[in-house]
Amino acid sequence: MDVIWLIPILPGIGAAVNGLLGIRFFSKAQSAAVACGSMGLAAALSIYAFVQLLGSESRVHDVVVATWIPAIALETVDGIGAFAVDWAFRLDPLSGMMILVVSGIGLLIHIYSTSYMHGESDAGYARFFCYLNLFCFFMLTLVLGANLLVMFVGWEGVGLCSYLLIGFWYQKQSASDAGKKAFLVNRIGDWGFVLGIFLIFFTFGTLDFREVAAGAAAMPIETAEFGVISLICLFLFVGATGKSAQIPLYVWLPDAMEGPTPVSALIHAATMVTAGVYMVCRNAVLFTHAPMVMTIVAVIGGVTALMAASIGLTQTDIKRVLAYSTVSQLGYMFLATGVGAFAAGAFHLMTHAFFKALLFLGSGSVIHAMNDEQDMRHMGGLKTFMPVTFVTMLVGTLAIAGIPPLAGFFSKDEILFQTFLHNRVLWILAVATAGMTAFYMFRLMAMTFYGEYRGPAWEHGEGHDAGEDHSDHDGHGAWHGPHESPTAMTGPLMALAVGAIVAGFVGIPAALGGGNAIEHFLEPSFTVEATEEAGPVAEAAGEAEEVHEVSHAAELGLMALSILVALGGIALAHRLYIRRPELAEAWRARWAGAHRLLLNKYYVDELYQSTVVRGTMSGGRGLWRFDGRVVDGAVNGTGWLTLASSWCSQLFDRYVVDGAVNLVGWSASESSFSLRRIQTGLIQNYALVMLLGVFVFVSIYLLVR
Amino acid sequence: MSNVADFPLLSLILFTPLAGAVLLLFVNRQSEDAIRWIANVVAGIGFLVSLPLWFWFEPQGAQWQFVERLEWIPSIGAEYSLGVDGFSALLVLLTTMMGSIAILSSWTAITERVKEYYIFLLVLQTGMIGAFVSLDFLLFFLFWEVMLVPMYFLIGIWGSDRRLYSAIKFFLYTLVGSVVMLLGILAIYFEHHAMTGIYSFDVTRFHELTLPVGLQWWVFLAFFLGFAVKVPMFPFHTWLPDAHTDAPTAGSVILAAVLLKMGTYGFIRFSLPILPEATIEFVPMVIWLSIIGVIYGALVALAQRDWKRLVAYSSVSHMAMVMLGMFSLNPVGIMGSIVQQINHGISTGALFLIVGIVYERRHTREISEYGGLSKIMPVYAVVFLIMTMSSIGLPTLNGFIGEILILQGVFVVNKMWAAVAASGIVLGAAYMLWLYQRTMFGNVDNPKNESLPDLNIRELATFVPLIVLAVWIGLYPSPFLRRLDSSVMHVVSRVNAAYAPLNADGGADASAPVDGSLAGGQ
Amino acid sequence: MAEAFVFYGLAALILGFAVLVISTRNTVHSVLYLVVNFLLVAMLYVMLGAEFLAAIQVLVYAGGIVVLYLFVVMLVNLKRPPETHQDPRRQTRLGLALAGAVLAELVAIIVYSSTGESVPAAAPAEAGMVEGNVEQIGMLLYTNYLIPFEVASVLLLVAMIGAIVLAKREL
Amino acid sequence: MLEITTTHYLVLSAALFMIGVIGVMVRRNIIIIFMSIELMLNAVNVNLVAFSQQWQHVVGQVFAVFVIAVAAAEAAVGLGIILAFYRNKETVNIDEMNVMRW
Repeated sequence: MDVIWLIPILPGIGAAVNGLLGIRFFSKAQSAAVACGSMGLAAALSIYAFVQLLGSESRVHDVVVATWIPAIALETVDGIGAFAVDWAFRLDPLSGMMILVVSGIGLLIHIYSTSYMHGESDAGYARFFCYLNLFCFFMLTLVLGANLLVMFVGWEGVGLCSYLLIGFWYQKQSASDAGKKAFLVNRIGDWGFVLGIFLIFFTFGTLDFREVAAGAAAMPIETAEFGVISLICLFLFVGATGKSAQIPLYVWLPDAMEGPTPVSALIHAATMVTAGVYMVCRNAVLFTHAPMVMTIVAVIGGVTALMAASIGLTQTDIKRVLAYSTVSQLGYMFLATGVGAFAAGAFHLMTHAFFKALLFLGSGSVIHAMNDEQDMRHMGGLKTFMPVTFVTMLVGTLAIAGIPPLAGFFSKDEILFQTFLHNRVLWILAVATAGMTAFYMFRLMAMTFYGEYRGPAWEHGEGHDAGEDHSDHDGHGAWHGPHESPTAMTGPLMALAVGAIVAGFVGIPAALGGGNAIEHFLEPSFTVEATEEAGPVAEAAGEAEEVHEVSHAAELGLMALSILVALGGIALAHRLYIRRPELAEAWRARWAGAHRLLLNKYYVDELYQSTVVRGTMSGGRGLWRFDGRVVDGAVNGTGWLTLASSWCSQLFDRYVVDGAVNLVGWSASESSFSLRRIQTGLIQNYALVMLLGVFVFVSIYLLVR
Repeated sequence: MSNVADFPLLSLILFTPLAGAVLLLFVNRQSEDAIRWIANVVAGIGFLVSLPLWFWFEPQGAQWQFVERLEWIPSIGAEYSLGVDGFSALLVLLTTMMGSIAILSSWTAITERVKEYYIFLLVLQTGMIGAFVSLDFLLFFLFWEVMLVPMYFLIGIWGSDRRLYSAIKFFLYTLVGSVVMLLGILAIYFEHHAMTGIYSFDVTRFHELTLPVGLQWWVFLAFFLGFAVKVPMFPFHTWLPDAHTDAPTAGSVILAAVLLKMGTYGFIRFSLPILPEATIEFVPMVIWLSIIGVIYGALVALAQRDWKRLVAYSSVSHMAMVMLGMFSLNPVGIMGSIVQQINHGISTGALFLIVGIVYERRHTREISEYGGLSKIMPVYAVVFLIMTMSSIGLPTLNGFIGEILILQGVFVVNKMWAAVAASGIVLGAAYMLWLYQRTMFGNVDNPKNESLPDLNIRELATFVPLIVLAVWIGLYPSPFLRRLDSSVMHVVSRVNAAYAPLNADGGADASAPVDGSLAGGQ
Repeated sequence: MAEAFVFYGLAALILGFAVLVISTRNTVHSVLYLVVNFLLVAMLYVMLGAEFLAAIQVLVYAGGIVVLYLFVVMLVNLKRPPETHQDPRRQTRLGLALAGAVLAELVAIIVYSSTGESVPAAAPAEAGMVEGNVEQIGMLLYTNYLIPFEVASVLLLVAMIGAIVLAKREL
Repeated sequence: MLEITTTHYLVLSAALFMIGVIGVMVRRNIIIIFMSIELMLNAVNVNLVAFSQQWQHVVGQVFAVFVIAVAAAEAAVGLGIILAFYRNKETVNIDEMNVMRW
């Protein structure tokens, strides 16, 4: 288990090999082998580490690889401390679960990509796998990091990879725009995150998660006042909203769909976007000490869930629907953490990773089959063309809609139940969201797989009219109509479908006779050491346990309700998009205003564009003018003044100073002009003067003596 | 080591470039390739002889190492005294390295007056090294002024467009600053004589002096003007974009990588330890100017259409960050400040090289002239990407270490300062990424760009050491930080009483908690 | 008595020939008068007990320098009278008057400053003093005044070279 | 008056010197002027020897020897100059030697 640091390093090596050699020298098969091989090793190692963790007594294993920042004295609240950071990795239940998810799903998506990206050139192919491996490196670093700064390395690194992968087709303006947007919005979140890190060090004198947790556990819960822990948590949550696409920083995620679909599946559904949730769970002890921030988290999560789901109702781009769905599901997770159900949040994180990755890969398969068509209005009836994709996607859809016994049901229900216990208003939001989720997902299924085929016609051996601008990365040349994807793509789909079915079984709640194994497994990660029995978290957990006991009946009732809501959504979608499509048109016409509002995503992008972006840009331009006119103007003005004064002094110089000088010269020349008459050139006259001198001196001698 | 101590290593490092310049004087100006070879070899040797500063320097040893002392002008007590601590040793290494890179980078870029060009570069090199290794204030001032002249000619002769305007602006700005600084030096000199009866310019003596506060105040202002112009800090920065834009590539690289460090070096070596009380008084002013500089530089960079000018403004922003860390007056902040100086030298130097490469091929710096270069010059794009990331402080690269230390250092002093300054990193990412997008991404719209050659071996060779360093500092900065320990602690112990008795119980002088609830474990 | 007689006679002759030197029109005559003048002065030296100097005076002045003058006078072939042209600005009369005035003054000074104490001129030879007038001068010249003596010799050498350079038509 | 004292020699010397001066002042033939200078040098020598006699010390005579040496040098160079001048201007009239002015 001491080799857990190898888990991130392996994909890193893969990235380095592909980056330094692959782009120039490797064939597609070689770069794919390097990438998948390194990921496979990492996944194997993850499983090995996880098994070891299960088998060991201790639930926490630390590995310090090296000193990163050696100790430097710095004052903290408690006096002078030492700012020191190690390259330290930690395997505990939470990170154990995460490395399984990341390396497992990562491996599947690598395999999927070998086929999906086949249309790229050799160099582009290697580049893609280099980025993808690099992403896994950073993501695993993020997950395994034992202190905030190592986590931040991963945090920023995945942002970089996200930037690179969204902008993978950099020749497309929209793609590079989207990449930039993602990075910048994330940076805004990082602003909060780093401030949180600073405040944590200032308060606790360390950045190690467990030491921070221990320090926080010793402090009182800030129920009444907005104290320092609340501030820390608020800062951290700002970071989380950026990374996990919550209000107000969610706008980058839908745009991120410009990237290749496997990227969307891996980064923007399964792993990276959940980093925010993971981070909040990591700092669970801190958050439990800041109930006010918890409320904020829950409210933001709930509202985001609802809002994103409502936008998802009207979108027609298949990947955008899934993107808003992701935002919505992430909202769910934050809702869970916000109400203190960290385990439920983490559980949903895991199940969501499975079914959302599945859905994305499925949509990728569809897009692939449709020759890069993403608009669902041009699909339909694909069920017959691609049965494997259809079946697996259906599994995913049922899972996300919360139909038992699929994975989504257990995790989502856990969240709903915990929310219900905590706050009824938020619960109503969540239930509404659940209904909408079922509706838009089945709308997606209906528009894609049911009904008649509405796409472009195709002929054998001939091209077609759609998607020409992407034909350079379409490996098939001429398009022969929708078709099932190759095994390299359907294989991962099936594997993920299995995951989406069974992943929930680790968390069957007590009300259904299960042990909620995952919650107990994860518990050590959310609390400080069990020795501190007086810790408030333990108490809270105990209370929760009690509540569990007393409300089995209520829980069952809530479950039934949520299933009903989900079925209602499904039924509505079935009615509107399969049985009576014209009704959908009518509804759209009736609520045209609302429809436009949703279609345009509440105009949030436009709002940001006109305020933040334009404000910054015009500020920049204004300051530039200021720089040129005022600051530089002052300098040039000084220069001009100097010149002017030098001109004045030049005049003074010429007429007064020079005048005086010339006067001396003039008088000298004038007087010499007259005096030079004495200079006769006659030697005897000079001798006469000498004689005169002698005469005078002798006379003086005579007179004075 | 004992025999090493007697070896005049610093003089050797100092005069190697000058010797090369003298050697070049005797080379026929027509044989340009020979001149280039000689200059490159001399610069390479200059770097090699400076390497012992890394290997022989003892992080735990005396504060001043490799000290040399000779009489210079005994009548006024000026000495030829050289010596380095960790800080200046790193800067000397940076100088010799960037110097050789700059010289290597101008192989094909300079075709006129080749001989003079390399002579000026080498003389400049000696001037810069001299300023970093001088322990005598007058000697420092001498080298400080020596640097000015070659730079003036480099900009004025081999520059572009408005080179004369820029060169004169650069010269006047710095000259005004340094004249005022000289007054400050003399004030200390005479005050030192009045207090001790010894005429001396010895910096180490000055470091132990406690000047009257009133005098400190004025001298600080004088030094501030001299150094702030060089840094450059916010209201004194306007020479920088012009000078950078119009300088030849190597000139920009040297300017960004080393010359700007003169200002910050001056602050850490002179202002802070000699004038501690005044420094503390001026902290808010300097900090706010720095914060303005961070955001202002970034915003103005965002509006630029000229590639090189954009990088120049980013320089303003980064150097303001350096000042910010320095005036937090605690070990982490100052350490970060120093590391960030080195980082800035690496990443901004590289960015100027990057601009220079396309400028040499296309002779334009307009960003709109470019686009889609990723496709045509993939290696170039990768190098640019790495340096962009280094510049915006991506973890695992060097910029991050500097920024995180600086901001952490400032944060413990004042949270508001850190919060405002940290927003600079958002803007920093904005202008760099936008630049990257506009130049590297998209389609190749401009037909002139279609056949640009990618980096050749020589050009790649100028980047490799920078990339290696960027990754090294990012992943394992300990060797650098350990070397800086003693210099940082020396400075801090002068300006911040809280850190003076570090070996004693640290809790004695803890700052007061922000509010009652923060008093952790109690 | 005889001494006084000789002195006055010599003085009159010296002054008379000196006046002739400066007043004769013919340059050759002037040179000849000068020779006579120098010989008379040599006699005065003998009177004053400076026999060596007298010898030098005869040998160097009368025998050497004056011959030089004669050569020059002969070389300068005076086709036209040398003093035909006269510059109107020359102040001959003023010069004469001044010279006379200075002479008067000098005589006045000398006469009035003489204490009347009669240091016997041409005192009888004291023991050890007169015996070797030449010897004494030699002793002084080669001991105390060695360096001025050598310098004088160098001066003469330089003068010789200079004269050659100046007088030669083409070098 | 019949006793010949140093004063007598001095008066003689002064008179001789003044005759030389008058010669320099009034004559225009440069050779005569040079000879007048020789007269003046002689007057000086008379003075020196007279004092030598008065103080009963030969140093005065030594000085006179030097004066004679200098006179010889002067005569040689001066006459050389006269010759050179004569070759150029065909004259020895000092009134025609007036180029040494502004």
